[in-house]
Amino acid sequence: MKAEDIPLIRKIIRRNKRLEVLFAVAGFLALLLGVLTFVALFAQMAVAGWERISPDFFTNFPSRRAGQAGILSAWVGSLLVMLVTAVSAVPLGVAAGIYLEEYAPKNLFTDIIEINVTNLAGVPSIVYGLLALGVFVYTFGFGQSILSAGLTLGLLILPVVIVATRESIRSIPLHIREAAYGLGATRWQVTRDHIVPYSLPGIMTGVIIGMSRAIGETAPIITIGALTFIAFLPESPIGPEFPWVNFEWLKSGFTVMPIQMFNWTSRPEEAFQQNAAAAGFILVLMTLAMNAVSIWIRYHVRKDIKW
Amino acid sequence: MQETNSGGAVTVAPYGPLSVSDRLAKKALRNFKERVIELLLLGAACVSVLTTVGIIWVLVSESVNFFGTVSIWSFLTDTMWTPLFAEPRYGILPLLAGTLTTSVVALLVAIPLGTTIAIYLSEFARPTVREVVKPFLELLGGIPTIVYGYFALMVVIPLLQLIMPELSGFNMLGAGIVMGIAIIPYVSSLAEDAMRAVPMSMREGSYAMGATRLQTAFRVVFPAALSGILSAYILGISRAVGETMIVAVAAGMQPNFTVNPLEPAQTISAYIVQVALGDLPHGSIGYQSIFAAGLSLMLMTLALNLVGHVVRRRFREAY
Amino acid sequence: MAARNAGGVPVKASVENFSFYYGDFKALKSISMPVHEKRVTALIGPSGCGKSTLLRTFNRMHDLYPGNRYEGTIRLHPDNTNLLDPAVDPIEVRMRIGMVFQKPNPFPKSIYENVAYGLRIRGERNRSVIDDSVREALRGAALWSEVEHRLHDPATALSGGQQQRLCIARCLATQPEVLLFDEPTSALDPIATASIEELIHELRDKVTILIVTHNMQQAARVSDYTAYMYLGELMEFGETNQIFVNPRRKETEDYITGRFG
Amino acid sequence: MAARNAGGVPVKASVENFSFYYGDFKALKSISMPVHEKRVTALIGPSGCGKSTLLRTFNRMHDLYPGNRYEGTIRLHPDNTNLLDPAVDPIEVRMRIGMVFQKPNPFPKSIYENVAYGLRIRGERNRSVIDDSVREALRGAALWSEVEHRLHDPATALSGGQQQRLCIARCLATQPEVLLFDEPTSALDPIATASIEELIHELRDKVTILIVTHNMQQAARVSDYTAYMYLGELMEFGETNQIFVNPRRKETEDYITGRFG
Amino acid sequence: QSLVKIDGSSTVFPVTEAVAEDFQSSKKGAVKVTVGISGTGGGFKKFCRGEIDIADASRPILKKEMEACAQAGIKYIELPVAFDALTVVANPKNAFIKQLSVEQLKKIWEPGAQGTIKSWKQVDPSFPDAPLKLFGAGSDSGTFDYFTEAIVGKAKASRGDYTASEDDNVLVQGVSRDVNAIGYFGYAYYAENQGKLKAVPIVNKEGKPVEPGAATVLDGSYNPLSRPIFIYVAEKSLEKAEVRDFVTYYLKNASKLATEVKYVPLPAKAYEIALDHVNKKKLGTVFGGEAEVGVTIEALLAREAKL
Ligand SMILES: Nc1ncnc2c1ncn2[C@@H]1O[C@H](COP(=O)(O)OP(=O)(O)OP(=O)(O)O)[C@@H](O)[C@H]1O
Ligand SMILES: Nc1ncnc2c1ncn2[C@@H]1O[C@H](COP(=O)(O)OP(=O)(O)OP(=O)(O)O)[C@@H](O)[C@H]1O
Ligand SMILES: [Mg+2]
Ligand SMILES: [Mg+2]
Ligand SMILES: O=P([O-])([O-])[O-]
Repeated sequence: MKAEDIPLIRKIIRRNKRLEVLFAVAGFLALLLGVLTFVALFAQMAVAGWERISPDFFTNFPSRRAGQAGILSAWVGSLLVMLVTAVSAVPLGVAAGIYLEEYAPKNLFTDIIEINVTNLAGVPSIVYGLLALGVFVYTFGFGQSILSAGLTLGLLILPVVIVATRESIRSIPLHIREAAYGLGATRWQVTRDHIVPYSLPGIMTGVIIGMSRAIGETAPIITIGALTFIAFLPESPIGPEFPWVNFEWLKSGFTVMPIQMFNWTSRPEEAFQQNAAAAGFILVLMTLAMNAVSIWIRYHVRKDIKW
Repeated sequence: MQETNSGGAVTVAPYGPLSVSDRLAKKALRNFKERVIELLLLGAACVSVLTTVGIIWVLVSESVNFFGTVSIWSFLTDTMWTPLFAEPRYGILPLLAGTLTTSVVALLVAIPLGTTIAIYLSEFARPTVREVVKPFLELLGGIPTIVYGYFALMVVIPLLQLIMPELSGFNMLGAGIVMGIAIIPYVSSLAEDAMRAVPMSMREGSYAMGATRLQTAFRVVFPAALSGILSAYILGISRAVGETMIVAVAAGMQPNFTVNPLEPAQTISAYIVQVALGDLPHGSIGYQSIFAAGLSLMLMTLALNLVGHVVRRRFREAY
Repeated sequence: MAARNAGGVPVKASVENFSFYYGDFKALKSISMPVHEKRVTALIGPSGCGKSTLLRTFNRMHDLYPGNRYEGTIRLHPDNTNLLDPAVDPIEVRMRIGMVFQKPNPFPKSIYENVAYGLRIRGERNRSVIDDSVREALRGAALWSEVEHRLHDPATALSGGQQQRLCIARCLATQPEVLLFDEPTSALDPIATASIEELIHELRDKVTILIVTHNMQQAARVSDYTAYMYLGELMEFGETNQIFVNPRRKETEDYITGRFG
Repeated sequence: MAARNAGGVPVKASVENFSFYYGDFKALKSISMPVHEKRVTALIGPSGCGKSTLLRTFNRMHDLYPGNRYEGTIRLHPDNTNLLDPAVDPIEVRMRIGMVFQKPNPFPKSIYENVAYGLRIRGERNRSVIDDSVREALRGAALWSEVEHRLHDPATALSGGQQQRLCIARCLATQPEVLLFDEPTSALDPIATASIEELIHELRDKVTILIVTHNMQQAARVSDYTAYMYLGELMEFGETNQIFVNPRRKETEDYITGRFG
Repeated sequence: QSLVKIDGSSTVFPVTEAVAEDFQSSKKGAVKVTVGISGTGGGFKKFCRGEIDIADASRPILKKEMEACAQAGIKYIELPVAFDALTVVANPKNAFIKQLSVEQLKKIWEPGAQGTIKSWKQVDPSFPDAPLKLFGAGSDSGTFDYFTEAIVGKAKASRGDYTASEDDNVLVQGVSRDVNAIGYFGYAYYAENQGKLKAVPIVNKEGKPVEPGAATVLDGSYNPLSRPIFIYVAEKSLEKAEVRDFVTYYLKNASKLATEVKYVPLPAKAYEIALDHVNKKKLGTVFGGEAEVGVTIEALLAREAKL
């Protein structure tokens, strides 16, 4: 373009910019739609369930009387199931991620593992439910227990943890590895002293995102048959005598937040819909809190690691 | 190398090489430990393979019994799905049609909106806006889907009925739209990651030519990130195909052989959860039918992911 | 019409009292210098002295990142537009001034589409006009004979040197008034380097060129004028011959003779 | 005990008929040269000629990536170990030969932990031994006075030049027999560069040094011997004075005088 | 800690749940009760494997299930606990559905109707030519079995093109939004949603249109859609004090609690007989393993007394 063409240039720019503004508006509206949907859902549950939210709601067992019904067994159940999920998925997923990023040679076998992990991430959760029904509930005989549910959700989020681990490891620059190897460190020393600590914030973010997905899962839990009236708490995991742990609770029947909520929505009485909304509100608050923690980690822990 | 086997002898033998036998012993021990750790990690990686094997084993072994009673041909061609009735018919087509129709509706919502959001966040929004909005959007993916199901039934379908008074109270359109909204975060978040991974130098090349943001986004960043964006779409499709609670609540639970989104229908996943909620005894043909349905679902997502794998390889960009 | 400096060569752009800030960090300090029309001006100086920063100012690249701030003016002649005027659209500036980067950055498209890109974003639809411009540009970048038969292959399949010439062709297709080069050969092998240097030589008749280089010999070979910068300041500006043979300042001499950098 | 070359300086390592392949690409072609003990040997040559490849062979960095292949030998004296022997554990090689990279790459840990790391992976637990070594190493890298009071601050808070000296200290703490430097100052400013060069000068008495640089003047300033490489071949090896003043080959002269590269 | 495990019918669930809740609070948490919902068939399956103490059932035990129990050596006591009235509902704004006969219902729901009976006019020429919209119980529930048996004449014989849901609230929503819809489900859901639905009087054997309700169930005029519901108690489990206590508590309070959850209680006499059966351990069923429709309270009482 020559200087004489400036008016022409300006015309072209004006035209290009019109489109740009149109798109920016469209993008903003799309974003707004997403955010507003969330706000609407959240607000609707908050408004519908507000009256029911009181300390009693957290300390009462479910009841046929909507006004007295609470979510004690549900939130305790969710907590314990999440514990099993975390304990099973995190070490496995992190170890698998480390293997794939740091150890795996490039061959058919590791290719298969890779494809397999991407594939698992896309397997519908209901299919995990069927797996659990066939394997955990019947073949292993764990029954409809906290253990079955926790392991099921553990497998469900395993790909999430693996992918998060791998991505986080991949973001560690090559030159950090080379520095450590250059000093004579072995593979495991490099992994233990550098790879794991530096990727930890990323891994934790991934784990929490996985867990916040798991905590809201309904379909696979229904599939293992956990739609049960539970008005008691499992054994305490802390035992009365040495070694002060107790694994009875793993075998216990249970209910979890989304199941409790589902149960209430299918009740005939209108009043239970309020309970369902209140439970939904608390469930979303729980995932909000988990996400907030992961965001916090992303900004405050990660910030300290610079290359 | 200063080391001897006496630990702190840093200054004792400066620059002196280690004796051969010392070195060999150390090396053997070190190699053994390294090997054990590697095997442990490999074992962990194999769990994911075992999961797949487990899924396939469970689905196939129950389906084998099922296909002992029902011919694969009629399973694939019959247009009626009434496995629990007195005169059972086992045609997967109605469920397949329902699954595909709801998925298509959902994707028509999720892919354009998700992509638009991704481009907007990655190329237009200020970093602060992006950092605030993105986690917010991800929360949309964290809402239990049962909540969405009732949202579709109580809010979205009545709204649709205002526009189309003839619309039935349960339909694939409403369920699909809400499902699409629920999937947006999966699409937008992954697609945005892919676009942000495009090196700044690529954008600078475009801006330096006098391109606007929009031109840069669509003509340079989008094609450069195509492989990652396709992954995002494929994950979105898998989610749509497998989504359960929304369609179970809002799509009508009627195994109709139709692709008209205004009609009620049932999806494969919805059938499974319906049966799981019900009274089916372990071991009956009805029980086996949910595994046959599950197998179909699994095969669909498997095929999708394989296609995705190939497509990704094909479009992978070396920047 | 155009401003003229003492030597009688018209001035294409003049930097006047220009300072630049990355946030609070003042990366360039009150720089003033002319850029002569259809001549090659080299910017040299040790790493971090602000060469790239100055170069990127010419097509307002800094506008892409938040927190950057300009002070002073850069006037483009003959129309006397102040490139840094907030009222001047950076896109307009970039349409007039092309840039070639240190690392070749072809778009992940075909060779043809890479060169056609500038025309397309200017709204050109006429196929034969685009064809002609692409051919001319590739010829101008001395790449035509090598890619003539594979115009629709992906650009990323080219070698580094070819990619860099493609990036030059991409700029040439839009006929910019000024071309900016930021260490265009530092990622290339000697042979590719030689071909780019030759190309710059040829382009000099058609367009004003500003080039950043860390290779003193390269500056000596390709440029007519040289600016030596140090810690954000312009230490010395003059004809290349004079700077290399008879630098006015001790620092310039130290740098040119390799005593540091 | 150690092999000696004609000039009488003992040889620390000898490269014999060494070729290297990245997959199918032969990056180094039959290189033979000595590395003199407690002397600085510079590797120079245009970009891509294989300087880094050769340097990284000395501590078997290439073993980290699949598909790389060695041919020939590199013998380390006095024990005559062939570094490239598959039976020799690369970890052992790396424990004897330290490396400093182009870009300073401290671990995102404290200054103290960075320097102590080499000892820790060698199994050293004794706190006071580590303390002493860290202090000695930091002194050796001319960094002690600057960081003495903030040993537990993150290493990434240091300036580029300090980071590079920290990386040197990290190597020194393990008292390596040979130190490899890959363009250690190319990312640094002139002042930091000067301090690193000075440091190399001082270290020469204690350790054998191999340094890659693209800066001819730097090679001339710091090295005793120089190897000029071109397209994977060793074109010329000799005492630095001889190479710079009186190169035997035309190509070497072209490169040194900046006619290309 | 003592545990009572119950599983089975979703129809019986609300009654059992109410009992379980009150029983646990009367025991101050010393006894835990779990009440699962895996359907009558699923419940019997577990019951006959000895996994649970009590099976909830919305129909009498079948031949196959009797054999399974016999094989495992499980003996049981059959206890009717309440009556349920299947309710056919229509939209309150619907003007033309005043009553429906079994024949009309059969015409609507029989398998042959699929795809052919699409308009109300085809059901009865006096009805307008309005589209037929159908909602009903999920095809694997006891409710579905009973309705098809009673209306079509064969259990599980039904058309397939209707909205089937286990979540009855979904059905309530469906019918309440569509003027031309009818649906069927347990009485409790109608009772709680009387504002949104109207119950359709069913023309009984005597030719009289009868609305569902406690009175019409008790006097036997609401037929053939009323049915008894049961619990089955394993003989062995009765040896455990907590199970015996629970069953006793159940029978003593069933009348009150059934009413509360909108079921029709049996006459006091029936509970006395049942209690007597428990104390005397009278084993077996009075139904002989056949599905039956339209058993009245008198008939039931007569049979029970004979055992
Ligand atoms: N985005 C940025 N934010 C803050 N400071 C920056 C940024 N980019 C560059 N700087 C600083 O501005 C100064 C000038 O940088 P510039 O890249 O212009 O140097 P240069 O002369 O081109 O060096 P080189 O030869 O290494 O390319 C340097 O001190 C650099 O650290
Ligand atoms: N990982 C690799 N795979 C394949 N080829 C490689 C790899 N690394 C380097 N090469 C090639 O090997 C040759 C030598 O590379 P090397 O990095 O050793 O050059 P160099 O002399 O250090 O250059 P520079 O001055 O740019 O660092 C080059 O042609 C390069 O393209
Ligand atoms: Mg620069
Ligand atoms: Mg190099
Ligand atoms: O749960 P059901 O009562 O329908 O068997």
